[in-house]
Amino acid sequence: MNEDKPGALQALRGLGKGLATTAKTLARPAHTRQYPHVEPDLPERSHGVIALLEENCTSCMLCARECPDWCIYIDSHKETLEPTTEGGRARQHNVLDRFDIDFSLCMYCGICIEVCPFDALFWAPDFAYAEGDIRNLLHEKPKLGTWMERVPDATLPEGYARPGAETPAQDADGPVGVTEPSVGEAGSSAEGTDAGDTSSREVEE
Amino acid sequence: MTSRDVLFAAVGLITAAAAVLAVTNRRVLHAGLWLVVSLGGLAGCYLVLGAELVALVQLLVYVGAVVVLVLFALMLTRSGGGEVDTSPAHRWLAAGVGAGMTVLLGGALVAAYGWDTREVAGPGNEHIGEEIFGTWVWPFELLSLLLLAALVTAVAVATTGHSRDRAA
Amino acid sequence: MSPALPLLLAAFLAGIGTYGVLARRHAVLMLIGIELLLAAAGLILVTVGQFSPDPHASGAVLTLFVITIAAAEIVVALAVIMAMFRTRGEVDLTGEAQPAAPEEQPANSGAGTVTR
Amino acid sequence: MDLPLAVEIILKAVVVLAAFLTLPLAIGQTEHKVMAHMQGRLGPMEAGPHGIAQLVADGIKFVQKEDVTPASADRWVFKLAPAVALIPYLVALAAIPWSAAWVAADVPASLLLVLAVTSVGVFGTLMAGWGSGNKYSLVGGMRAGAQLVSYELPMVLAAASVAMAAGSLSLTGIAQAWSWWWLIWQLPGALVFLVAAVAELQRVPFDSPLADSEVVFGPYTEYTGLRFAFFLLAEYAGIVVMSLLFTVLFLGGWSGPWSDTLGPLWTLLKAALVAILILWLRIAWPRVREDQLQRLAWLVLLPLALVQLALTGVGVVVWG
Repeated sequence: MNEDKPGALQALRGLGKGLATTAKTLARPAHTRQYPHVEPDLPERSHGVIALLEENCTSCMLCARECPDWCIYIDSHKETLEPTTEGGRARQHNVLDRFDIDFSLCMYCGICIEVCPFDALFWAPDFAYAEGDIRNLLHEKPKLGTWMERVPDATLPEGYARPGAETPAQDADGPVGVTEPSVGEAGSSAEGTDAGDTSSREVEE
Repeated sequence: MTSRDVLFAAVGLITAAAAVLAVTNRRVLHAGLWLVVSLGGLAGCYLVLGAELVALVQLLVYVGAVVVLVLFALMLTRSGGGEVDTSPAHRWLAAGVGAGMTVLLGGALVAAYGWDTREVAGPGNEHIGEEIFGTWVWPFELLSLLLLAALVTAVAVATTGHSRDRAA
Repeated sequence: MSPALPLLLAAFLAGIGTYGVLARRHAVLMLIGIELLLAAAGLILVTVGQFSPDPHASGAVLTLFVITIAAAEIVVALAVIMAMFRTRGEVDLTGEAQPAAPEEQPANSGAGTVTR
Repeated sequence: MDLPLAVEIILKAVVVLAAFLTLPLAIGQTEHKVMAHMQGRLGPMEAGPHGIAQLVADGIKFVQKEDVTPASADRWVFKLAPAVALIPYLVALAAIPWSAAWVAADVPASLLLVLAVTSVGVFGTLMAGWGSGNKYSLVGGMRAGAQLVSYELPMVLAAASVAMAAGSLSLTGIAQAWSWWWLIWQLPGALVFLVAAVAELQRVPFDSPLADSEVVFGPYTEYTGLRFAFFLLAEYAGIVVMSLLFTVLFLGGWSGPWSDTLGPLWTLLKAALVAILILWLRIAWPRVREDQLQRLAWLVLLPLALVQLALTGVGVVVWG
C-alpha cells in the first residue's frame, strides 16, 4: 500500500477522508422513506400506470399496433348513428367493447401514450397494483378508467372535467367528457383515418 | 493413581490416538488435521504436567503457526486428497522399527525413572524467563541466528524456482 | 503422579513418528512423522524437568528451544517441498513410481502465481 | 464470594456463554445500524422497535434453512469447521478480565493463552476452505492461511511490548500496571495491534480471503443455514474478543473514574468504542489487494512492532 504511486502520506489522507465522509453521513439524517408506513411523495408525472379515458378512445388501434410487446387488447364494433337533421346521411362510429392492458407484459415504455392521437391514454402515478396471480394483471377498461383520478391536471386534455367536479367546464373546442358532440366528432375522425381497419371484429357487413 | 494421573492418561490417550491417525490416515490433509489434534493434546499434557508456559508456546507456535504452514503447503501443492502408498512389506518393516523404538525408549526411560509416584515441581514462568536470559542466553542468541538463517534459506529456496519459472 | 506415564507416552510418540517417517513416501507426511518425533523429545524434556527440579530450568527451556528449532526446520523443509513441487509437479519421494495426476500438471505456473 | 468450587465454575461458564451469545449479536446489530446510517440509510426497522430483533429473526431464518453438504466436500472436515472456528473465541472470552475481580478463568499467563487460543481459530477457516471441495473456497482458505500467519507475528510482538512494559504476562496484571501515558508510549504498538487484529478477523480492509467480488465468499461459499450462522457468529465473537483484548492491553481496561464499582462498565464502554472503530473501517475503506496485504504485514507492521519493542525496552530500563 505504501509503495504505490500516490505515496504513503497521500494514501493515509485518502483513508482519513473515507472515515470523515462516512462520519459526516452518520451525523446527517437518513434518506430512507419507510414506504408501507409512509406514502412516498412522487413527482406528479411519475410513470406509475397507464390510465384510460374511455370516452376519448376511437378504437383506432394505433396503440395496440405500436405496443412493442403486444400487451394491449382492443375489441370494438360499428354502430350506425341516425342522421340528426332531416334528410341527412346516417353515420357510423366505433363503439369500444374491450380495452385491456396486460401489465404482466407491459414494459412501461409509454409508446401507446405517445401515439394516441385522441388523448385517451395517460400516465398516472399509481404504482401499488400488484396481484397475487400474474393473470390478474390483465386489467380491463373499468379498472384502467379508475386510474384517471390521479392523472395530473397538467397532462389532462383541455376542458376535461373530473367526474367528481360539479360543473364541467364547457370550452369551445373541448369535446371530451361530454357524450353527444364528442361521439360525433370522434366517429368522424376515426372514419377519416381508417374505419375499416380499426375494429378487429366487423360487426356489420 | 492420583487425579492428575487419570487426567494425564485421558489427555495422553487422545494425543496417542491422534498421532496414530496422523501417520496412518490415507488422506493427507486429514493426517495433517490429526497432527493438529495430537500436538494440541501434547500441549494439554504439558499443562497437566504443570509446564504451562511450554504448553502455551506449543499451542501458539506449533499449532497456530507451524501446522498451519504444513496444511498450507498441502493445499498449495494440491496434494491434500490423494496419498502415496508404500508396499505392505515396507509398512510392516516400518511398524517393526517403530515398535522397537517404542519398546527400547520406553523401557530405558521407565527403567531409569521407575513407577514410583513423585511430586511435580517444575520451575515457574518467571524462573524460566530468568534462566533463558541468564544461563541460556548464548544458546538463545544462537537460536535467533538459526531462525534468521532458516528464514533467509526458505526465501531463497522458495524463490529460485519461481524466478526460473518466470524466465521460462 | 508417576513419571512413567508421560515417559511411556513419549516413547509411544517416538515409535509412531519413526513409523511415519519410514512408512510414508509423501514429503509432507514424512514431515508429520518428524514433528511427532520432536514432540516426543519435548515431552521427555518437560517430564524430566518437572519431576527432577533443576536450578537452570533446563527441561522447560530446552523444550522451548526444540519448539523454536522445529519451527525453523519446518519452514526450510516446506520451502524445499515447494521448490520440489515446482520442478517435478509432485511431492512423492519415490520419484518415478507415481506420475503426477493429470490436473496437477499445469500447476507449475499456477502455484507460482499464488505464493508471492 | 464463598461458593463451592463446582457451583462457581458452572456459574462462570454460564455467564461467559451468555456473554458469548449476546455480545456478538449486539455487535452485529450495531454494525447493521452504524453501516446503514453511514450510508444514509436506516437499516433494519421492521423486526421489533427500530429493528432491534433483526438478528433474532436472521437466526430463526438460518435455523430453517437446509443444511447442504456439497457432493465433493470432505464431509467431516466440512462439518467440523464452523465449530473449530467458533470455540477458540469462547475460550479466549473466558480468559479476558473485565475488572480485577471480574474474570471467568484467571490463569497466570492469560495473555499468552488468549493469543495461543485465537491462533487456533485459523484451522476453522483452513478446514472450511479445504473441505468445501470448491476452488474458490480453496483459494480463499489459502489466502486466509497466509494472512493469519503473517499478521500473527506483528500482533504477538505488539502484545509482547505491553507485557514487557507491565512486567507481566497476565492480562489482569497488565491492565493494573497501565497508566495514561502508555497511550503515547505504546502508540505504535497499539496501532500495529489494531491493524493486525482487523487482519486476523479477516474484516475489511483485510477481507481478501472472503472477497465476494473475487472468490465468491471464500471458505464460506458452500455453507448454508446454521453452519454459516456459526461462521458469522465466530466473526462477531472475534470482534468482541479483539476489542476487549485491545482495551485491556492498550486502553487500561477498567481504569477510569470510580473504577472500583464501575470497572466492568468502563471495559465495556472502551471495548464498544474499539468495536465500532473496527466496524467503521469496514464501511469507509476499500479492500487491500493480496500482495499489498502481505507487504503491509512484513514491511510496515513488523518493523514498527520491532521499533515499539525496542522503545519499550529502553523505557523499561530507563524508568523501570
